[in-house]
Amino acid sequence: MEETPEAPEVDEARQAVIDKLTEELGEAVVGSHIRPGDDVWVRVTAESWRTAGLVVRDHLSFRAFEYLSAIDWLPNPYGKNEDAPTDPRPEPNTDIVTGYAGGDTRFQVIARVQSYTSKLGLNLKVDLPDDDLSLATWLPVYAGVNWHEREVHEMFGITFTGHPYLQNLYLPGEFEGHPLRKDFPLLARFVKPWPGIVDVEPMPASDDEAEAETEEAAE
Amino acid sequence: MPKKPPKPKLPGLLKGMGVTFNEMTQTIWPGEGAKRFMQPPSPAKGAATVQYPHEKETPPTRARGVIALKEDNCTVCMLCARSCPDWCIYIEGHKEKAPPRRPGGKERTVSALDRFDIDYALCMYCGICVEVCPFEALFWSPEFEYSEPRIADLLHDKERLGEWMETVPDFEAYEAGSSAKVKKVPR
Amino acid sequence: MSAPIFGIELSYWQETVLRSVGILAAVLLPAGTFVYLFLFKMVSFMQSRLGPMEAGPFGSMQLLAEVGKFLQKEDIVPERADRKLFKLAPYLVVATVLLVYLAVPFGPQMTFVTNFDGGIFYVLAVSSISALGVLLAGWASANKYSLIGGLRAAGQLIAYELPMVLAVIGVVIQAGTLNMSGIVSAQANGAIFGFDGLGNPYFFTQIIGFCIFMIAVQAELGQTPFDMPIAESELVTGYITEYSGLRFLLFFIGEFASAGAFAAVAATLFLGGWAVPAAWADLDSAIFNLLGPIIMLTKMMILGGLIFFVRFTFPRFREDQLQKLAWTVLIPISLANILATTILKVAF
Amino acid sequence: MTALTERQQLAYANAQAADGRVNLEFETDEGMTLNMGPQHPATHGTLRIVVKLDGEEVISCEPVMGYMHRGYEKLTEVRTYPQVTTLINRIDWLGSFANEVPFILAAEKLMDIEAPPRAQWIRTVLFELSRIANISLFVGDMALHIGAISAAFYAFRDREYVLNQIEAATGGRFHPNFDRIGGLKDDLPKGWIADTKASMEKIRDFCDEMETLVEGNEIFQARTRGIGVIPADVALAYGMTGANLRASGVDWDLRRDQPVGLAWNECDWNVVTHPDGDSFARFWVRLQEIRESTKIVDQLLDGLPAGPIMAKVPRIIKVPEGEAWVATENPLGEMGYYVVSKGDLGPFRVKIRTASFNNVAVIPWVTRGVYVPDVVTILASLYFILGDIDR
Repeated sequence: MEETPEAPEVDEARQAVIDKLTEELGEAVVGSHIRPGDDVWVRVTAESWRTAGLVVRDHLSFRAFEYLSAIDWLPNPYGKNEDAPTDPRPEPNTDIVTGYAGGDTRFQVIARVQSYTSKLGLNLKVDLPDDDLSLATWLPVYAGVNWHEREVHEMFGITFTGHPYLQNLYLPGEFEGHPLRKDFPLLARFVKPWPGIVDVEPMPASDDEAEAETEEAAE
Repeated sequence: MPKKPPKPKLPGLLKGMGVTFNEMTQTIWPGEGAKRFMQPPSPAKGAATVQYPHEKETPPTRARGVIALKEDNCTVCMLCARSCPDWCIYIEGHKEKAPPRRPGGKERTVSALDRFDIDYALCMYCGICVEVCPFEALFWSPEFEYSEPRIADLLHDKERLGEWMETVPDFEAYEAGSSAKVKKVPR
Repeated sequence: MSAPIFGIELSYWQETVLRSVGILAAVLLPAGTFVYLFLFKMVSFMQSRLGPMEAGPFGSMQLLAEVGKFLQKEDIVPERADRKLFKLAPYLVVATVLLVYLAVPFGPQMTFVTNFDGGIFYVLAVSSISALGVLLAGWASANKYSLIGGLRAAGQLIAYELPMVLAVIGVVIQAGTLNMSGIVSAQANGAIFGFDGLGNPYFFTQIIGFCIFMIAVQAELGQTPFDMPIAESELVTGYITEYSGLRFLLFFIGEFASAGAFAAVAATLFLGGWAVPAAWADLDSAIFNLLGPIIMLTKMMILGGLIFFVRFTFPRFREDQLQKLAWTVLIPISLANILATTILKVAF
Repeated sequence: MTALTERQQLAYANAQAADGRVNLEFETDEGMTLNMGPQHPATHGTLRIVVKLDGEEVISCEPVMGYMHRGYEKLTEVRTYPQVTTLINRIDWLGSFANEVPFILAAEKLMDIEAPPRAQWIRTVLFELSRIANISLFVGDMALHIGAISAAFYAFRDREYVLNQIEAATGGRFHPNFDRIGGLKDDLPKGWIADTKASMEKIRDFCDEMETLVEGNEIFQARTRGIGVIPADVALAYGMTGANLRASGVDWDLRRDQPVGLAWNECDWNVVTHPDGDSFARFWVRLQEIRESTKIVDQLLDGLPAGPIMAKVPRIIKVPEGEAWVATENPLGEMGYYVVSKGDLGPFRVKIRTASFNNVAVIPWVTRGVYVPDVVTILASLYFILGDIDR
């Protein structure tokens, strides 16, 4: 959802970053958001991901690399496994609602870079359509991105074209599935019933009296 | 700009030996100045370590050693079991009649505890349950010597948690300038 | 040497039994006191803790407890290890220590073997066999860390043989004899520029030789700052990684017994061995057969204290720095020391 | 066939898979592959470095992680905000209060809540105390890796005083769990300030002692000067932060350059840098940083404002929708949390940016052609913690 900064005061330093980016990348910049005096988000298209990195590093002095990760916007279909096993499973909603700087696909790669001269941070986002989850690697741009991309590859299944050694970073070799996807079940919570389910059994008195009791106890 | 480390006059190696030698004499004859050498050597006082089974170090009053349960404050609201991240509190209760508060008043139905177990093998001592309990039934006590040979015995039941109640220290007074008021432990 | 000691006539085999028991006591007792005093107590006080306090009064029985623990530990020989060499290595190391003690005099008649002339030459020759044992252990335990530890040990022990030998030559020139007892009596009767109240312990005149010898001893023992072969933080425990149970105990004894042996040799060469300066007492009286070992033990304690003091204070050298120190610094200085000693020897 | 239960076979197969995946013996004809394996004294925890050696020189090395992966980012999806706070102070368990602060600040930024000044000052004091506890262990640990055994004992001994202070205030030595959205769980007990000042005195003596025992030692300098030099631009490209970056000459400290809502700008202290970028510089910068931290703690404790400890915050916290990034200068480097919330009890997605993950990524670059003992020196000087890397 496009949230225009309602505060009249426009954060000119961050606005300048966005203008420079749109001027360099043309219409590849598809969305942006500023929280005044705090942070700035810019969303670019997937094809321009590598050029955006080079522009950001060389022209906008964001020389320090912070991190590269991904967000899966699908709401958690299993809930918190904190529902009593007896009552019916809540029907999971599957509408994708993305965060700042818009975007409509389920998977979004986010990277953050920092400039030590202008003391600004910049979040770069890119949408990845579900059918082809691939993105150009940032290895020539920032050398530190190597492990981040390997982690995103094994956790979300996003392949980075051009990455020389896209092996699993944390998970053993034959691990199937991508754990950080929202539809990957957290098995620890399936195995054990939730101790928080209230099972205070009602009074053993006669039925009508019991109904009266329970209403009275309920309010 | 960074200052270069000062060139050690005496070669660093000897000054290093001086440090360890000084530590050794400090342990054997603790204290200040030359007169400490007059006293008899007492390494037990000089050493920083505590000989555990013989001497014991008292943990600070706020130390989170074990959770104590005051049973009659508990109204089986299950808030602690629900907010425990490790799912290690197991509660079962039932409803029963309780005498009316005022004479001639109506009988009240109160939920009473059947089972209140905390599995200390799973517990990570985060303290959310003590904090979230609205009826002041759970308290921290700095006791720590309850290790068991069998891991199953770490499941403390209601009586065991009740026993910890008397080891719960009173809350400390606060530092000057704090506007929080000191809570009281219901004995 | 079947001269009657204390007037008892002993047959030959009784004497050898007595001598071998004496050697074991002379090796194990100082090693035990070294371990207790320095490894358990001194280092603990240096690190503001008390060290072992449970076994025996003030932890004195701790060493027995350790020996008992090691003996009942399972004795594992790695599957792909070279079994015979793996089993042989610890005995080699301990044997060298026993052999070194043969030649060290502890009193006028208290030498374990005939008072033969090539005393110090024999000691230096025998002490280099332990390098072989260490290399054997490193190679035979089929473990990459042990292999690296063993090779480092080989390089280090041989590199530091040379400065040790050269330092000893300085002493031999000044004493004029290779015979250890001769060196002791030379130090006891000598005089520094006419003042013979203190005799002439070569500690004063051969101060450079003494320093080089102690550095070389530190390296021979594989103690920090030269403990590359057993570098805990890199090679887990170097060549003794795969050893456990009795064999590890033998290495442990070997390490501390050789510390005792080298301390004894250094005491004999530089601090006047078992004798006090001649001016103080008549050295040939039989009482010194009893006093000698006690004086020798105190001097060994002083030098042992120095060795372990250095061990618990300094970080460790890197492999090439260690070799560079030996070849480019210690050996030239010891050669210069020999030159100076000869010139002074001829002049006076 | 023993009656292995089906679950045991599964576990055995999985263990084989874990080892099979990583048993990458480099098919090399000349070099030897050495596993400075998951269980090794030089790696702070379970980091495995597969080193290809030619004699004692390292040809190339590949750090392998994952032996301690607890899946924090997946766990935060099913937990409420107070439960996540208890979770994340187990990432960098040495400086653990410092882990909670950025997450709580991010949640406060989303809720537009400002903690009362007294809470901010006490947060900064506890932040610096956990930094001192963390880095003083580093000083002893680096000396231990280079061989000086006694220095490590002094570090552990003097660190105890600081941990006792943290436990007296928060209740937990390593996992305080003391930070809440909107303030702190409780106020300081009586007499705490005086004891903390005394422990700061002890820490300063510890720093002087370490300066003479370790830093002045010629052998230590010979082992660390010029070893593992990381120039500034490589450090920036790999995203290294904290003392490793300042040791390469980059004058960047989040406490001064990106004030977050804590009380660092209330007191004067200076950022320490060193131009060389070698292992000695990293040691030297961290030793000076301990002194700076003690200065900060003393000044803050002198001027501690009176007032409430907790802002007006509803009992059940629902953070409004939005995304926020807050990073603070943790003992190991810059630690940041990117919190995405959809307005319900727990966060929707939390990206945990830890300092050691980037600091360790530089190891393959920096250990080319060094000796095996230098690999240990460089590892010790980079000072990472496995909880940070594996999350």
